Amino acid sequence: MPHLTLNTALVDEARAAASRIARPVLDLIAGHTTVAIERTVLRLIGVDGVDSVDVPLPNVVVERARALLPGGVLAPFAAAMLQTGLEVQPLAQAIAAGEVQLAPVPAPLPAQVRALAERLAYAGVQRIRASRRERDELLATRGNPPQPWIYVIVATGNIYEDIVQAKAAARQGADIVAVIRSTAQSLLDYVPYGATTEGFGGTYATQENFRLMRAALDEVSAELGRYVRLTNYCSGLCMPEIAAMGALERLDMMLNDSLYGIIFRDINMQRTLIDQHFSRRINAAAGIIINTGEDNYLTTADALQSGHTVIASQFLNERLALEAGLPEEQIGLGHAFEINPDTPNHLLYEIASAQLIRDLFPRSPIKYMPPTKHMTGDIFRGHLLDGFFNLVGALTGQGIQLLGMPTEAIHTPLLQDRFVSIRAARYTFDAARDLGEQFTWREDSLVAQRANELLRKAVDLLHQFEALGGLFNGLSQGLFADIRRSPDDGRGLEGVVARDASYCNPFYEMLLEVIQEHSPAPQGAAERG
Amino acid sequence: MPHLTLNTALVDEARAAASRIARPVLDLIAGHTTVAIERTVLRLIGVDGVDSVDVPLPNVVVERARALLPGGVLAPFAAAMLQTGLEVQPLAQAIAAGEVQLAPVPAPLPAQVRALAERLAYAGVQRIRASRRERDELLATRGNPPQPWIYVIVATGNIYEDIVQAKAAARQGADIVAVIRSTAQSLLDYVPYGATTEGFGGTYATQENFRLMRAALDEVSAELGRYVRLTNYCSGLCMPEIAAMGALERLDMMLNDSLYGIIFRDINMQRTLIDQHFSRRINAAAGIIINTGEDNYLTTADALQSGHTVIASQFLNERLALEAGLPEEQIGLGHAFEINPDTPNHLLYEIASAQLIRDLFPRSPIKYMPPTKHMTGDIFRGHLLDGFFNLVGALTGQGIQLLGMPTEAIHTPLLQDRFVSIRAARYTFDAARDLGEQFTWREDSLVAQRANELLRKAVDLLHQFEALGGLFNGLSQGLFADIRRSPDDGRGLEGVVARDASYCNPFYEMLLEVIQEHSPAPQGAAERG
Amino acid sequence: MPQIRPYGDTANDGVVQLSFTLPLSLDARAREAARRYAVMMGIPSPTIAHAEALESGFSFFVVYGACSHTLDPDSFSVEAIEHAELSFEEINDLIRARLGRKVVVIGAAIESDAHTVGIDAIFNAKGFAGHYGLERYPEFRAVNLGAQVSCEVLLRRAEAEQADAILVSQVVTQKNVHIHQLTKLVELAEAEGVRGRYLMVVGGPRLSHPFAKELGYDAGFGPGTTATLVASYLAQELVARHEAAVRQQDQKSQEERAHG
Amino acid sequence: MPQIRPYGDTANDGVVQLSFTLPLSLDARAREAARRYAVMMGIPSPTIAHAEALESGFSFFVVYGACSHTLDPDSFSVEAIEHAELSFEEINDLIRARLGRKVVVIGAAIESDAHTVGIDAIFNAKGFAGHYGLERYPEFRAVNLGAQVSCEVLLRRAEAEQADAILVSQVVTQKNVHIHQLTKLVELAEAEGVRGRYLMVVGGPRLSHPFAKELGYDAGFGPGTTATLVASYLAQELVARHEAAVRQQDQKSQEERAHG
Ligand code: B12
Ligand code: B12
Ligand SMILES: Cc1ncc(COP(=O)(O)O)c(C=O)c1O
Ligand SMILES: Cc1ncc(COP(=O)(O)O)c(C=O)c1O
Repeated sequence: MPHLTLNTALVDEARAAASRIARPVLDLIAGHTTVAIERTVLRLIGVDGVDSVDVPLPNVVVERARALLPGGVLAPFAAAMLQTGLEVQPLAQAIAAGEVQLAPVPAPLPAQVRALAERLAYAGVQRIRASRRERDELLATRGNPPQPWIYVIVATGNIYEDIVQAKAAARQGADIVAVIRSTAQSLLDYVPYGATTEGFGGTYATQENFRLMRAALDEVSAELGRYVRLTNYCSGLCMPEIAAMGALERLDMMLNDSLYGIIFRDINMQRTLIDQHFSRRINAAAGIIINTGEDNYLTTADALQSGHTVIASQFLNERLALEAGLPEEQIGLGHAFEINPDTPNHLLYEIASAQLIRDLFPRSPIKYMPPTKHMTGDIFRGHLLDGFFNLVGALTGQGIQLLGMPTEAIHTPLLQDRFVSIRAARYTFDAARDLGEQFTWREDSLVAQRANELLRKAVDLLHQFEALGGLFNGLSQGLFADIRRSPDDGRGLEGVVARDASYCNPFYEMLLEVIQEHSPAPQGAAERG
Repeated sequence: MPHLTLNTALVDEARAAASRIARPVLDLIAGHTTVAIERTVLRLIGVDGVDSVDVPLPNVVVERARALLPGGVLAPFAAAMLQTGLEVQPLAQAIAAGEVQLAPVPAPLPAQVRALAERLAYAGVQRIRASRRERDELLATRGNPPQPWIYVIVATGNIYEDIVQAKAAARQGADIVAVIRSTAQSLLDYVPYGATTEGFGGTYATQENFRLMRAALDEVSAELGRYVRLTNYCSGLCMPEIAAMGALERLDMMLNDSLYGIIFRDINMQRTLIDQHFSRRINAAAGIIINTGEDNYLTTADALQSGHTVIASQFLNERLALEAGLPEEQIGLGHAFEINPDTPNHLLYEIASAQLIRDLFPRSPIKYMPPTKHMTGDIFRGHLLDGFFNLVGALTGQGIQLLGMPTEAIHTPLLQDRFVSIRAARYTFDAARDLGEQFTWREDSLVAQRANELLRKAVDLLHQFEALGGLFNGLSQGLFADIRRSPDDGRGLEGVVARDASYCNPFYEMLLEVIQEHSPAPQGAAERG
Repeated sequence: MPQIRPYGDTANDGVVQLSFTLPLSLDARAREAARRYAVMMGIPSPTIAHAEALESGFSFFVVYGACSHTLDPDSFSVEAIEHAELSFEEINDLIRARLGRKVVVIGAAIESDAHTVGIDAIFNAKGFAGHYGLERYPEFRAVNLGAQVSCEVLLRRAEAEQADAILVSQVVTQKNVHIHQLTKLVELAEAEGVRGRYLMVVGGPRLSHPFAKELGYDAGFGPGTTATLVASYLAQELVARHEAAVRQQDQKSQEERAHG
Repeated sequence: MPQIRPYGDTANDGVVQLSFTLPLSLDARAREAARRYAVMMGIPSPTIAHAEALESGFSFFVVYGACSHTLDPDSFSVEAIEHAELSFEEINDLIRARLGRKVVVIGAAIESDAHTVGIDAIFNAKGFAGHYGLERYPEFRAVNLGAQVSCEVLLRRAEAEQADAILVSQVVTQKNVHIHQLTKLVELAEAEGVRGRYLMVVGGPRLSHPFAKELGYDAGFGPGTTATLVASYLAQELVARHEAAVRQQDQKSQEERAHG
């Protein structure tokens, strides 16, 4: 890899600033829970299904227990199990049917209740351990393809048609298939139930859809002798719930970034940052690689002027992810090839930021996204632009290459669009395989200067956040993507609940144990409960 | 430019070997003339047009004067002018009509005959000076585009349709337009006369077609504020004649390579090498950049195994060109991007040979040709391959980039094919403009090792030519493109004539004077007459 | 004008390029099916330039050939916006001189559409591709409501702002959602009896003037539209309608005077 | 089999991609002309995904859309070579066992065609893309005459070599030169009364088996052909014809004995 000689003092200062900015956010997280976290706890102990009007039972139970949430839903639920003798799902159904009400539990928690709560939680974590072990075995037996991984999207709206296309894409050479979510599912405060065949611009993320697609890709992985990974989105108001579903159904990769939800979906920043911490703890334990959404900053702001905002955001995402327990190898920080192609020396600027990000986060699988906003209906021009995007990806050792389609500006990909793009990416990665080992950047080169300038500006931006009083105030001033969001605005604040002293949720700690079995000293995950 | 550290001893040895191999060829050249050279002398003093059965008058006069050719046709023609009082063209017509026979001239040449011969020759050379001056003025007033020059082909077979497409190509951004010749015109021992509208896979090279196209491109150059260059082919049995026509009509670039004629058109090597020397002397004086045809070696032989044959051939072509009076700036040595794209690290191998050739011939405008034999009917794959070809051209500072077409394997280019390709090349050159200045190759890189290996093998091949006893014997053993040709085979040997002591052709020397006005010390053009 | 055909590399040679995928495994039958399909599209002797198995059950074809269909470009009328494009200065001068008040314009990406880069390109002071947006015009008061604005909210704000023109963006076209949503807005305006009060203009990557007219709008703008072009249209159309109304008014008052 | 349409991203959605250039300057009229041209080709509501001025007087369009034509892939018979592809060893064993002598094959790029890489791919011992050429088969005697061989010379050498099969390559197709030259060879063979003596096989990038049959050849091979496939066909076809001739011979001699 032709590494850049970076100003290490600046790199350290970027991480230090990110830590300082994260501090108050982590305090907020430690002191609160949310309706989504509590629904996730119920799902992890086995609550599933919907009531007579199709409302998911976790939602019904949590709504009924709103008053008890400061102490967490698990303890009252365990107490009710002991008291009624019902198992998990029957109890949930009884609560939904109004036959049983959850009651407050005395503090300190009776030993029997705590023991059952911990037994239920442990069973949930064991399901996550089993799913992770299953993936590790399949990776060993099927074969783990080398990076860069070829990542394609399917978005027909019908999970069964998605499966046809996903299998075709895998056979054509895709290493990762992402099922694009029906648009704006971020804004739903519940997760739809069952297999779905109607979606808008994508397919609903549901546990059944996860199961069907994972099974289909396992079949084709066996056929190809190569483990094909499955990606979905746990962004939005159901972040931890979808993370849990992914963990149980052995998803491999999840879009998982509160900053995206805050900026592009106007989701309340307190709600989503609290949710994110628990969702990332689940992803970490499940061995799921998260992807962050910095590419979106460049769809509205100009990539040449705002390239540094991506890097500042990546440092913040890294810090919060480490604090949640994610090892660097599972933090797929995102960026994109979105500078206006008419910029003189366009490729040098793209190379500079791609190489900088590669060098700043050496152990993370960087997710590199294709040109979108500068793509036109000219599919020949588009295919060449995607070709240079793949070349820069190969040259700078990006980990995950989300393939551009020549028809990006026209429609969601046809079968032949995907075939042409996958075949072109495989050619490019093979043709430029060791290109990065052939040379060293010159100190005085535009590439090195641009990279250091981006780093400097990123650190300045992090200092601006600090000067304005932290992450929340910075977001209120529109420091990211020129879009302003304030701490008490946006969807989902009503779902945030302050913990009281009796708050009981053993998952935080038990998930940490799974993480520690796989990576000895997770950098920052100080026990915050 | 990311120059390679080359083994300079090997580079010097390559040039020394090329000189040693050229020596006997130059001796052969100095001792002979050909029917084509003598026809060229007549054209340069003003003989043109065709007889009643459409045979060009230069052919008729030279055939009638076959017996006199050892002394050259000029002296007897001048003597006949003095004796008949006829001007040049009327005398030629009289000879054609059988009214006048050219007679032997006494030796030593009567002063009056020599004076007229020199006056006629001087007038011819003045026409070449005027055409060159006209180009220099237009370059100054219209503007000379920077390299790499974008070179496209037109090949409709009809000069008037060619003009429509050439103008469109220039407006779309082409810097050089080449009118592809009707196929196998190399094999004609006469130059067709007048404007032509029927051709096979291309348009006949005629002086009138040159004039029409040059005028059309002058119009569009004025419109665009950029001098657009015109290229044609003076390969084959009429090499010097077409060079003279190009000089007179202000063509800017000429395919001009005997080795192509010998290998791919089975033209007799003695005939074409003698012709080539005079044609290159004319091109040199006219300021015309020649292009050599090494790209053709890679259409049959495998480019990975036979890359070094291109380089050996370039050293030979350079030597012969310098000896003919061409300055390095007018020696457009050719090569191509023809390695099988399925070769792992394909781009690294292509970069290695392109950078090596750039560094070996720093002052020559290297002509880089696109992928052809590995192109398929998949126009998307083809367009991407051409994109990487243009990127390597920009990275390694090639001078002339002959644009590939996505439809290379299907048909001669459509208007939209050319538009898509020109626009893509302009984007790539701008996007990678200073890419070559950003880094230095590592000594231990595959690129540097491959380049030095190619150089070593090229020198070995030149030594093989010497070991076999020179250029002719080497060609007989098929050292180039695995095709065997022997010295007395092939078309056109019967047109070779040994000079006698009285040989008179003042053009050799007078053209040298024009050359010296423009580049003080042309390296090798020791006066050989 | 004579009948024309596509231009390959000579006038009227009719050459077109085509690519498609057939749900057939690649074999002689699939190649013949591809050839016949191109013939049905009007290419009597197509060249199957490329055929490749996509994977089990699908094959991808690239086809070239001379299409026999011909077309007289003058045989149909084209709905085009008549107003010429004026400069930034000319637009403001025209409004000052012949309208005498600011033009009020309100815009949004309506209903489910969250794509704002398009409408912003028309509205933002910063503008797009070197053309200032409507907010930058001194003689315009431009109100940009942004993304996912319901038809109801848009009409309410148009009334509140006493807008002269409503500018609407639609980018997503899946399942013809743009047609449903654009139709919904026009029908709502008609139902509330306010259609005539506004110039209603629509734009987006899949929009054109003829298509906008079909949907009941006054004008439509497609890809590559500049804010200057939109401002030119709005200024000249509003001035024309204003002067027509004034003429009508004068005529009416003359008739009233005439019939005392 | 049911009627099929091209597969875009769902079964039978009919989506195709099209690009062409119209001899019209880019304006609303040219866009409408492009739209109507696509409609004439069978795409009722085409999407003009891209329109760009090529330069004065020409505009380039990229179009996507659902094509309404449908096709039943079983509604037509396809001339296909019946013989299966055998391995290098199987081919030689078959000839040894059931022909008992070497197969003599002569090949060339005929008349004006100088492209030899194709015919060499079939003949050269080195072969092409991992498949040995006919020269490498012990049970074949393969004579490759190379480029620009006249029909007359080819037939003369075929007779001199007592060839079983004549293999011809044609690559250049401009002005249908390949059709004229391939027809000339077959007609010459018929005129000299030797057509029946040889298997006549043709190949090249624009060739196919149905097309070769139309031209009067026994078999045709298109792009991507391997020497193994050609050797398999030649061996099995010659063995079949040989054994048919032998059967006919026995039958005849039986009849003669019967009528003795
Ligand atoms: C940026 C972008 C996004 C951003 C939008 C951010 C934002 N604030 O705008 C985000 C990430 C949010 C996004 C989301 C989605 N997107 Co999106 N997105 C794009 C992208 C990359 C660029 C669009 C763009 O900005 N173009 C640049 C502008 C300047 O061009 P324009 O819109 O055509 O506008 C010009 C003209 O049309 C005209 N104009 C436009 N509007 C108006 C209005 C008036 C009044 C006038 C006069 C003129 C005018 O003038 C403008 C300047 O010339 C395109 C792909 C592409 N390259 O086009 C996909 C694309 C539009 N998106 C698409 C899809 C499917 C989606 C999602 C459904 C994906 C999903 N499953 O979640 C969601 C839907 C969100 C929603 N609810 O609408 C598809 C649409 C396919 C189709 N034909 O329906 C596209 C084509 C990508 C693809 N190939 O899949 N997207
Ligand atoms: C190499 C080449 C040349 C070389 C040929 C050298 C040589 N000794 O062969 C040279 C430089 C001499 C050349 C010259 C010309 N060429 Co050329 N050439 C090509 C090129 C780049 C590759 C062709 C090739 O080798 N393909 C690889 C082989 C393996 O594929 P193939 O020929 O299809 O053969 C396979 C099958 O078809 C089959 N097959 C082929 N023959 C046979 C025979 C039998 C019996 C069987 C069973 C099977 C079989 O099996 C083979 C293996 O699978 C093509 C472009 C392209 N990428 O195709 C242009 C191309 C073929 N040439 C073209 C042209 C126009 C010319 C010239 C007229 C250019 C000019 N104006 O001078 C001249 C004509 C020379 C002449 N008189 O024929 C055009 C033809 C356009 C057309 N449709 O008519 C092409 C397509 C390029 C273009 N886009 O313009 N050319
Ligand atoms: C991090 C992240 N989450 C979620 C999404 C999209 O999800 P939704 O459309 O439901 O907001 C995106 C982008 O498409 C993303 O980048
Ligand atoms: C140097 C050179 N001369 C001439 C030609 C072609 O001319 P002809 O087909 O008349 O031999 C070529 C290649 O096309 C060439 O490379």
